[in-house]
Amino acid sequence: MTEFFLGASAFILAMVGLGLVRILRGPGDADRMMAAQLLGTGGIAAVLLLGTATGEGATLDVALTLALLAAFASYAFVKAEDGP
Amino acid sequence: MNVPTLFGLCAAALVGIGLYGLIVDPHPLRKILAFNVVGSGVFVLFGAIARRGAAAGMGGDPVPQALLITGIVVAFSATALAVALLKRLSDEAGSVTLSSDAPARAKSDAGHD
Amino acid sequence: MSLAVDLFSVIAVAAGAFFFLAGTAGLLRFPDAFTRLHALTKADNLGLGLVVLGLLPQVGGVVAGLKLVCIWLLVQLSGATASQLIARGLRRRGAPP
Amino acid sequence: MIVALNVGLVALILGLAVWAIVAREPFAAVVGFIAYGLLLTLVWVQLHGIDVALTEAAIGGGLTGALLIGAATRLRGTEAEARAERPGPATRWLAAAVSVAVTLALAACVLVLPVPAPTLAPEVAAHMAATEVGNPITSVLLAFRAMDTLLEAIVLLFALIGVWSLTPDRFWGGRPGLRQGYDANGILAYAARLLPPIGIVAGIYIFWVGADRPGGKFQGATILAAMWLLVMMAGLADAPPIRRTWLRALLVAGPLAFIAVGLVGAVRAGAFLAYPPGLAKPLILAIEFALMPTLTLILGLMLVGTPQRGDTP
Repeated sequence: MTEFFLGASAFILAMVGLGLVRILRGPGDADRMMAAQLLGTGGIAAVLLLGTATGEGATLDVALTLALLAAFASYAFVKAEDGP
Repeated sequence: MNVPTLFGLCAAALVGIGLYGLIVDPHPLRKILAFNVVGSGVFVLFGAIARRGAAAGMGGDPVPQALLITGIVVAFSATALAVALLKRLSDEAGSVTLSSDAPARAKSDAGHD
Repeated sequence: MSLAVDLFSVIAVAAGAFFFLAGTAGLLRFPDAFTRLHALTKADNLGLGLVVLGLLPQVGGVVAGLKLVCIWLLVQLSGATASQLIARGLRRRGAPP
Repeated sequence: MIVALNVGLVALILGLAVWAIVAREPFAAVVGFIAYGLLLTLVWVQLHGIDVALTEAAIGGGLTGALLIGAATRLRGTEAEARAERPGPATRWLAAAVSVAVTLALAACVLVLPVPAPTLAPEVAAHMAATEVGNPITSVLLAFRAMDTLLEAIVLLFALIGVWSLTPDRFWGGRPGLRQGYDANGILAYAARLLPPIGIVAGIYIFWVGADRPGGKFQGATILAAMWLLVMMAGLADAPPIRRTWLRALLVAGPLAFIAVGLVGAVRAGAFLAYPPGLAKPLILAIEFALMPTLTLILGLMLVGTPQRGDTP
């Protein structure tokens, strides 16, 4: 089971890592923000899977922090784009 | 190769990448980014060394890990100060060049403040 | 019993991983920003949701389970608001919906 | 499996670091850097530094991203001018050579690190009981190396004073940042009403468990600061004018309480910041409680930036 969770974590990370090509290609800044947003969600999934695989309960708190602040960069982006 | 060595080598590469950007890129915001890449490289190196010191039932040596927390927070405050300086420079001079012989555009309205 | 639970976890996590694959494929292959945003939200909602569902029986303990659900709900909230804001921003700058 | 995961993680991180350096536009580089910060959180999980991972998740995933995106958007269009100042090929090659040399030297150091690795973990484990705190990191931060933490709090305060010192004279004492528009039915206002109650509970929770499990005041304060910023971004609340006495009092309260406890130690236990036997845990908790509001305010205000208007809203 541990191996499976680690594998799933690696797979999800590889997938959202592939999505980062959007940061490279753009074309718009919004597309780049989307790739970062996807990486955020994938990162949370990877942390959860890793934490369950290693049995380290405190990783849940790491995922909780990431989830709370997941959209923060997007909020700042929209706010900066549209002006005050 | 074990995990601390792998991340230690990754950290060495990060320091090199950041250092190159810090020297070569003239844009101040890019220099701030590059400086943060160097900083995170140093942090990862520190973390790898802390992980090697795992003992007494702890996942890593707690002393370097505690210093890392201090370091990350201080690095953030340095970045915030640098960004504030940069914004002020852009307001004041109308450009963000760090070059000393750059044309001093919009210097005249800088005096009001 | 434990085998059935493990099987459930494997299926749910694998399905979640599939949605991340789909989300990435959409983000890379879809032609414009709005359709890409659509693909992204699928990974946000279903991908993470299924992973959380699969992990629920594995974390051991009600508190940890509640935290997991809480994490999923938070990502739902932030994902939905962020995509809404990005889409509105795109429209305001004249991208065709 | 774990090897594939780690190698993939390292590849992604190195790729994003290169992208943050070579990308043409500052904004694209900044988004790459935000993704990079997120992945660093995974590195800390893999290196078994959960406390560090929490700090990175809160600072790297939240505050730094918002700070840099704001700066990149503001400085849009300055890239062409900077590009003209790009150094010639000779400097670039020299810089590359220096960077490669530094990398190789560090890599050599990593490969010849002493075995067995030197560690202070047994020392910490042996003396942790005296601090009555269950989390080794907290006992290092607030007992064995308390001086570092005190100085850190003071450095943060100085950085905030540095940000404020950039205020134009006519705005001195005014409100930091720009007035944010408020749209009662907007999505951002909706998020800013729904998220902070949850975030405040989570921030206090992470602060509270810090005594015995991963967590602590820095991580908790960062989350609280982020929630405060969200409320300000949505226009639901405005930043306080920096001339306010209560604000300034709260900003110095944490470090002053820390110094006061240190002086108590100097009198009662024979050394600055030494804790009298039996009083370690209450004193540590007192310092953490006093530092929490100070850190929240400093981290939040540092991000809002320099005052740009008078103190009328």
